[in-house]
Amino acid sequence: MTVITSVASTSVDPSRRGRTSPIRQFFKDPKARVGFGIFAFFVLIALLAPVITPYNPQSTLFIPLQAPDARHWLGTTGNGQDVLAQFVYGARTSLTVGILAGLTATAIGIVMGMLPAYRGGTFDLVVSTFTNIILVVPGLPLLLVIGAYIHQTGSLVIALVIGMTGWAWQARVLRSQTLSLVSRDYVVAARLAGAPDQHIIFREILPNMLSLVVAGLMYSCLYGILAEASLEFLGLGNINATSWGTMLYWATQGAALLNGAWWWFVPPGLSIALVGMGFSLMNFAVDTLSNPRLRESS
Amino acid sequence: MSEPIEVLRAENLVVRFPVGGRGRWIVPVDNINLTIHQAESVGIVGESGSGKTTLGRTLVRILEPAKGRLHWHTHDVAHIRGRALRHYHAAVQMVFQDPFASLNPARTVFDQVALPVRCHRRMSGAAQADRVESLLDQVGLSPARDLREKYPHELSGGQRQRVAIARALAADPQIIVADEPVSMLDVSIRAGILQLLTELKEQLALSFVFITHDLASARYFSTRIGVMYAGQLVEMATAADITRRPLHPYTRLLMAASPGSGMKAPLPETTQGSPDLSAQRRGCPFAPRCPLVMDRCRQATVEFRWLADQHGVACLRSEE
Amino acid sequence: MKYVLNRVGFLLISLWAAATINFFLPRMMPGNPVDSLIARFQGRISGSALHAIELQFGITHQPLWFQYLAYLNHLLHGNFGVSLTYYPASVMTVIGNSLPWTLGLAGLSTVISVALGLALGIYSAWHRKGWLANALPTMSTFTAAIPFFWLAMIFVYLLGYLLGWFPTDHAYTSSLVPGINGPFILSVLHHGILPACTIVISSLGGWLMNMRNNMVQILGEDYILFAQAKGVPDRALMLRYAARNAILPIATSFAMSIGFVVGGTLLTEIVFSYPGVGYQLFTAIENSDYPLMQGLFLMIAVSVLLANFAVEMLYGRLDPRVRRSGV
Amino acid sequence: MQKSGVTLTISTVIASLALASLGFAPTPKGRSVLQIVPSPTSGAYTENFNPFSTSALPFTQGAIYQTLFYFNQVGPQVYPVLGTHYHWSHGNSTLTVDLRHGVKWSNGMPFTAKDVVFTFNLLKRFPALDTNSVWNHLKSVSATGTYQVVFHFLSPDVPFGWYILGQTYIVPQAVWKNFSNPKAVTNPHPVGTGAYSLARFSPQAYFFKANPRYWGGKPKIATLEFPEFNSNSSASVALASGKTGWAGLFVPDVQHIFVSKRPATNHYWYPPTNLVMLFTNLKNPLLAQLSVRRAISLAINRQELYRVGEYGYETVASPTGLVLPANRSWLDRHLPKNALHFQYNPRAAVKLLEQAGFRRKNGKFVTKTGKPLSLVMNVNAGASDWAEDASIIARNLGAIGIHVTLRPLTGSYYPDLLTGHYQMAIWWGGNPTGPSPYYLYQSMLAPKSADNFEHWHNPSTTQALQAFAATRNLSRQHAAIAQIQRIFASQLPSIPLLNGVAWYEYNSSHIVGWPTAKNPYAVPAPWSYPANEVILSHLRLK
Repeated sequence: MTVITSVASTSVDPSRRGRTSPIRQFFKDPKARVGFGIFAFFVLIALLAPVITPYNPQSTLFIPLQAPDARHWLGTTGNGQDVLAQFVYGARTSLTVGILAGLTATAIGIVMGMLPAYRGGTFDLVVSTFTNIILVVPGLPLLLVIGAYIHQTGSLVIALVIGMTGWAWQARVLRSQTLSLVSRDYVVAARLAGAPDQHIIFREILPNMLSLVVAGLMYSCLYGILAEASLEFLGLGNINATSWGTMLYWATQGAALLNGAWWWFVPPGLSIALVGMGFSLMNFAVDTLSNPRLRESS
Repeated sequence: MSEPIEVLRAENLVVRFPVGGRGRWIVPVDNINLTIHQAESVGIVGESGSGKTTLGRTLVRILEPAKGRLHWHTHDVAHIRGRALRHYHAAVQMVFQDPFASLNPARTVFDQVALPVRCHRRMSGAAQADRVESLLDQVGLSPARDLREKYPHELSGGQRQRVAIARALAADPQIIVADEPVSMLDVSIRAGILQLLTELKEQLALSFVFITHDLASARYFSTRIGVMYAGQLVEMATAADITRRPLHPYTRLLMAASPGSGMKAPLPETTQGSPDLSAQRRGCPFAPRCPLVMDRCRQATVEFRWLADQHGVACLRSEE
Repeated sequence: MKYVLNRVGFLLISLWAAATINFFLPRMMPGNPVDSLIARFQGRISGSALHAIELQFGITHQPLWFQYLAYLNHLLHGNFGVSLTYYPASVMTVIGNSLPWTLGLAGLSTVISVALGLALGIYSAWHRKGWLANALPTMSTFTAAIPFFWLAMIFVYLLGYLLGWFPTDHAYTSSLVPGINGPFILSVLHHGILPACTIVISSLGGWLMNMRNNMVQILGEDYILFAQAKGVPDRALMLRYAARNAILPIATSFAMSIGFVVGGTLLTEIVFSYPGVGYQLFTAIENSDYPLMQGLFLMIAVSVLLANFAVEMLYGRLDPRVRRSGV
Repeated sequence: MQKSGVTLTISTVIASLALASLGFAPTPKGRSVLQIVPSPTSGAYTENFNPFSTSALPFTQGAIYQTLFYFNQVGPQVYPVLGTHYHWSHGNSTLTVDLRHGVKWSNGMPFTAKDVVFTFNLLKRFPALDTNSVWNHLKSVSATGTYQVVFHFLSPDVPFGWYILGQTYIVPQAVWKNFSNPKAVTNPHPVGTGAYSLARFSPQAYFFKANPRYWGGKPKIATLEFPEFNSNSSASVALASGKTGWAGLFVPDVQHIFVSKRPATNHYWYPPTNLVMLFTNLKNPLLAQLSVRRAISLAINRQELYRVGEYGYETVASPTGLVLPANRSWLDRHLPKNALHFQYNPRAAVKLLEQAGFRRKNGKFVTKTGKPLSLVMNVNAGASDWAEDASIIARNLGAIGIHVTLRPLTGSYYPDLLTGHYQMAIWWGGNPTGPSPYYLYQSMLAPKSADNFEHWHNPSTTQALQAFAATRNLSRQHAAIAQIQRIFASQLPSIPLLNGVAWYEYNSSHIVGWPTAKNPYAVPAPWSYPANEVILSHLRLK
C-alpha cells in the first residue's frame, strides 16, 4: 500500500518539450499498455456483468462450496451463491467506490493544494500546515474510527469518507507544483490580461500539471479500492452490498480457506492487487512522460 | 511642438526582496525616478542583474514597490489591487523576454490572444473572433485562420513572439513594456520583430518601455535611454545625446562593448562578478569596477542630478 | 536550531490537532452512538466511570469549550478514561499492554522493509539492463497493491495451517511465561515472522520504486558523470555519490508511508490475533467501546507523529541544506 | 544500505525462518491439557474472575464458583452440586435446601450455610450484582444449622426457584466480606468450591489447574487452557488444526473443516436449546397489525434459512415457540395442524395483506394512505449466520412487495433491541432458557421482562404465566403452557424462525466422557454455565 510517487520532486517544464499528443506517447510505453489493459479488463467485466453471468449475485440457489466447473466458472460460496456473479457485480461496487473516492480526494487535493499556493501569505501557511497535519495523521485508523461511528452506511458515504481522509498527499504535491508555476511568465501574462483568479488557477495552471493530477488520481483510486476492501473486510462497511471487500468478509466468515474454497477467497483479493498494479503501471508511464530521465532508463 | 503629455511617472521607486530570512534584503530597484510620455519610447539599458527587468515588472505592477510612487496620469497606482489593478493592466501591457515561457503550452493561439480581448475589452462571440483575427493580422501572422487553433509548440520562436505581441495589443494599451523582446530569438528574426514594434509604435501612438542589455538596439528603437546599474539609474538622456556624450563611466563601458562603436575605453578591472544589490552596500555601486574610482566614491551616497537638456547622471566625477 | 524549533512546533500543533479531531469526531457524528451505550452499561460499571464517559462524549450540559478544556486536561494527565469492554481496566492499561507489541512489530517490519526496499531500489536503478532489475519495479507494483489482510490470511492458511511451519495466532506460545528468557524470546520471534513478512512484502514496493526513481534521476546528474569521468570506482559512485543523495528526498515521504504501514499493521494484527493496538482497536470497534477506541486512535496518531518527528530530526542532521534554510 | 547489508538481512531472515521451523514445530500438548474455546471473545483478556460480573472470564462460573444444583436442559437430569435436596413448602412460597457436607473452599476453609446466606445477602446489599433480580422475588434467606438454608419468597414462585438453585454462584464469606465494592472486584485470586482453580493469567491465555480439594475427587484433566481468539475464523483454524479439545463455535461446514480431518475423534453435536426469533416491534403501527406479522411469517422461507443461512445446523422452529425436540413433552397435541408446522406460502401472504387493505403498486405494497409498506431490519454484523439470515429474509419479503432496509450494527445491536430502537431484529427468544418452556415464554412475553423486546402485553398470556408459577402440579403447568402455545401460534407476538442450537465441537483423541446425542447428560456448549461443572467431572483420560 506504500506507493509513493516521485513526481513531487521532479519539476517539469512542459513548455520546452515537443508536444506529440501525450495520449499517444502514453500508449507507446509498454507498461502503460499493460496497465491500461488490466484496468480496462476489469472495467469491462464490471460493465458487462449481466452479460457475463445469468445469475443474481445474491441468490442462494446452488449447492454450497462447489468447486469451479462448467456451470459455475468460479464455483459457489458457502451460502450457495455463484462466485463469478458476485465477482463481476462486486467489481462494479469496488471500482465505483474506489474511483469515486479517488475523484473526491483529487478534487479536494486540487483545491487544498492550489488555492493556498496561489493566494500565498497567511492563508497558505494555515492551509498547508493543516494539510501537513492531515498527512501525518494515520489514515486507516481514522477511517476505522469514523467507520465505527457511522457503522452501517452506503457505499457512497464510504467513498466520500475515504476521499475526505486521503487527499493530503495530493494537496502537498500540487501545492509545490503550483508554487513553481505561479510565477511563470504565462501566468503573469494571464494576470495582465485581466483574467480572474479562478480562470488562472483552473485554465492556465491546472492544465500544465495534468500529469501530476492524473498520477495522483490513480494512486487515490488505488488507495480508495484498498481502503474500501479493508473496511468491508472488517465488517464496517455495508456487508449486504456485493463488492470485493464484502466477498472477502463473507469468505472469512464462511471459513473459505479452511473449507478449501480458494475460488471464493482468491479472486477478489487477487483482483484488488491486479487493479492496483494496473494503476501503478499506468502511473509509471505518466511519470515517465513527465520525467525524460526515467524514460531513457526503461 | 506642444508639451509632451506625461503618461506614467515613477518617483523614488524602491523594490526589494527578502533573501535567506534573518531580515536581509536585496534592492533591485533603488530609488528610481522615471517619466514616460505619450507615444514615446524609453530604452532601459543595463547588464543582467542590474534590475532593469524588475523595474519593468514594477512599472506594469506585476510587482509592488516597497517605497515611492507610481503615477498613472493623475492616479497613484503603486499599491492598487483588485479591480483598479485590473483596470491599470488594461492600459499597461508587457511583452516578455522568452516567448517559450510566456505562452501557455496548454492553450491555443486563439485562447491566449482572446483572453485579454474577453477580460479587458469585454468582447465575446463573433466580435471577439474578429478582433483576434485582426490582431494576428496586425502582428504579421497571416493568414490568421491557419494559426488560431495551433499550440505554441507548433510555432517558431518569431511566430510565438508575434503572438505575445498580439496578446499585449489585445487590451488596447497605452504603454507596452517590452522586456528584451528579441534577445531569445535567432539573429535572423530579430530585425523583423523590431521592425514590427517600430511600426506599431508609429501606427498606434503607443508609449514603449524597451528593456535591453544592448545599447545599440536601444538606440535604434528609443527616443530616450536610461542606463541602469545595480538597481540604480546611473544616466538618462536622449538617444542621440547619450551616444554622443556619455557621462557615466558605466555608460562608456557599454558604448565600448556595443558593436560598431567608435568609442574606445580602457577595459575596467573587474573585482566583483555581479553588481552588489544588497541593502547594506555603501557608496557608488559601480565603484568596485570603475576605472575612474576615487576614495570618496566608496563612502559617499551618489545623487542623480540633472545637468542640462534632459541629461542626468549619478557620478561624483560629473560634479567636478 | 531554527529547523529543530520549527519541527517541534509542528509536532506540538499536530499533537493538538490529533487530540482535537479525537474530541470533535464523536460530536460530529449523526445521532449519538454513545447514548445507547450508556444505557447498555447502566448498572454494569460504576457510576463515576459512567459519568466520566458522559463527560468524555459530551452527554452533559456543560458548554462545549468547558468540555474541550476538561478533555485536554485529562489527556495531559494521561487520563484516557475507562474501557467498557475491559471494565474496570482503564484505557491506559489496555494501551500499555498492547502498544509494545505493535511498536515492536511495526518498527521491526518498517526497518526491514525500508532497508530491503532501498537496497533493491538501488540495485534496480544501477543494473538497469538486468532482467531482475527490470522485473523488480513491475513486481513491486503488484505486491504494493495486495491488501495486507488478504496476504495475511493466505499466509495463515498456507504456511501456518497447511504446512504448520508457523503459529497462526497470538504473539507467543501461551503456555510460556512472558519474561526475558530464551524460550519466550524464541517463541515471540517465531510468532512474529508471518505478521512481519506480511507487512514487509506489502510495503516493500513503495520504497523500492521511490528509491529507484530517485536513483535514476540522480544518476543522470552532471556531477555523477563528472565523478565517473574522474575515475571514481563504480561501487563508490553507486553508494556514496548516488544512493546517498537519492535517499534524502525519500525521508520527506516517510510521513505518509508510516501512516500506511501502521494501517497495514493494524489489519495484519487483526488477522493474526496479534495482541497489539490494531487488534484492540478492532475489538473496541466491534464492542462499540468508544472510550477505548478513542484512546487507541489517539495513541496511534501520537506514535506516528513521534516517529515522523524522529525521522525529520534525522533528516535534518543528514541534509545540511534543510537545517539551514529552516523550511 | 549496502549490498552486503541486504544479503546479510536476507540470510538472517532465512536462517531464523529455518531455525524457527525446526525448533518450533508444534509440539504435542501434554495429554492432560484440555484447550477450551468457549466462543470468540472480545479481544485480549483482562483479568476478571468475579462470578457476579457479566464480563467474568469463561469458566469462572461453574469450574471455580458453583451453584447449588444443575438442571439439564437437553435431558431430564437434575444434578445436586453444592446442594443435595430441596423442597417447597408453605404453599410454594418457602424453599428449603440441604447442603453438601465436607465441601472445602480451595483455600481449605469449610463450606457452610453461612456462605450461601452471605452470598444472597451480598446480592441484596449490592443490587448491581443481582443480575437475575432475585430480590424482586425473595423476602429473606436464613440458615438453619450448618447445612440447611431456607428461602422465603414474597409470593409463590416455583419456576423462579431455578434462578436460586441453578443460576446463583456461591462465594466464600471469609474472602468476600472484605471487598468494599464487590462489583468492581476483578478477583485475581479466586477462591471457589469448583473442580478447578486459577493457575495463571495473561492477556493472551489463562490456565486452570485441577483443585486437589474438590469434593468430587481431584479431576482427571490436570489443566484447562483458555487461549484468546476474537474471531470465529481464527478460532476455527485452531479447532481444525487439532489444538482445541472443546469448543462452542459456529463453524461453517463443520463436517468438512473439522470432522473430515479425523472422523474417529473429531465430533460435533448441535442440540437445540433456544429459539431464534425475528422480533417485531409492536410499537410500530405496521408491525402491530397481526395480518402484517402473519404475512411476514408466511413469506419467510425458513428452509432457506436452515439450509443456507445456518448450514443446516438449526432446524425450523415450531410455531408454538417450543424448542423441539427438547420440549417435546410440553407440546399440546390438540393444536390445529397449521400451528404445528410453519408454511412457506408467499401467495397466501400477498392475499392476507390485500385482505387487510394493503394494495400492490408496481409489485410493492402500499398502505391505505398510499405509504409504502417498508420496514427496517437491524442486522447483527457480528454474527455472520444471522446476518446471512437477515439478508435472506429481506429478499423473501422483497419478493412479495414488502421493502426491507437492512441496518448492520455490531456493538449497539443488543442495546438497540433492549431500548426498543428497532423495527425488526433477530435475537434469541429465551434469555436464559431454563429447564422448562416457562422460562422462554416468561422472558419473551412477560410484561416486565427485559427481554420482552417486542413489547407484548396480553392479559391471558400473563395470567397463564402466573398460573404456571403458582403451582407444582404438572397437569396444571401443562395446561398453562398449552394456553400460551395457542396464543403464540395464533397471535404471533413475534416470529419464530429456527431452533437455536448449542454450538459444541469436541476432540475425543485423548479425553473421553463427552455429552453426546445418545447421552445428553448436560448442555454441551462450553459457554453454557453452569453445565461445565457437570461436564468437567465426567471427563477422563482415554
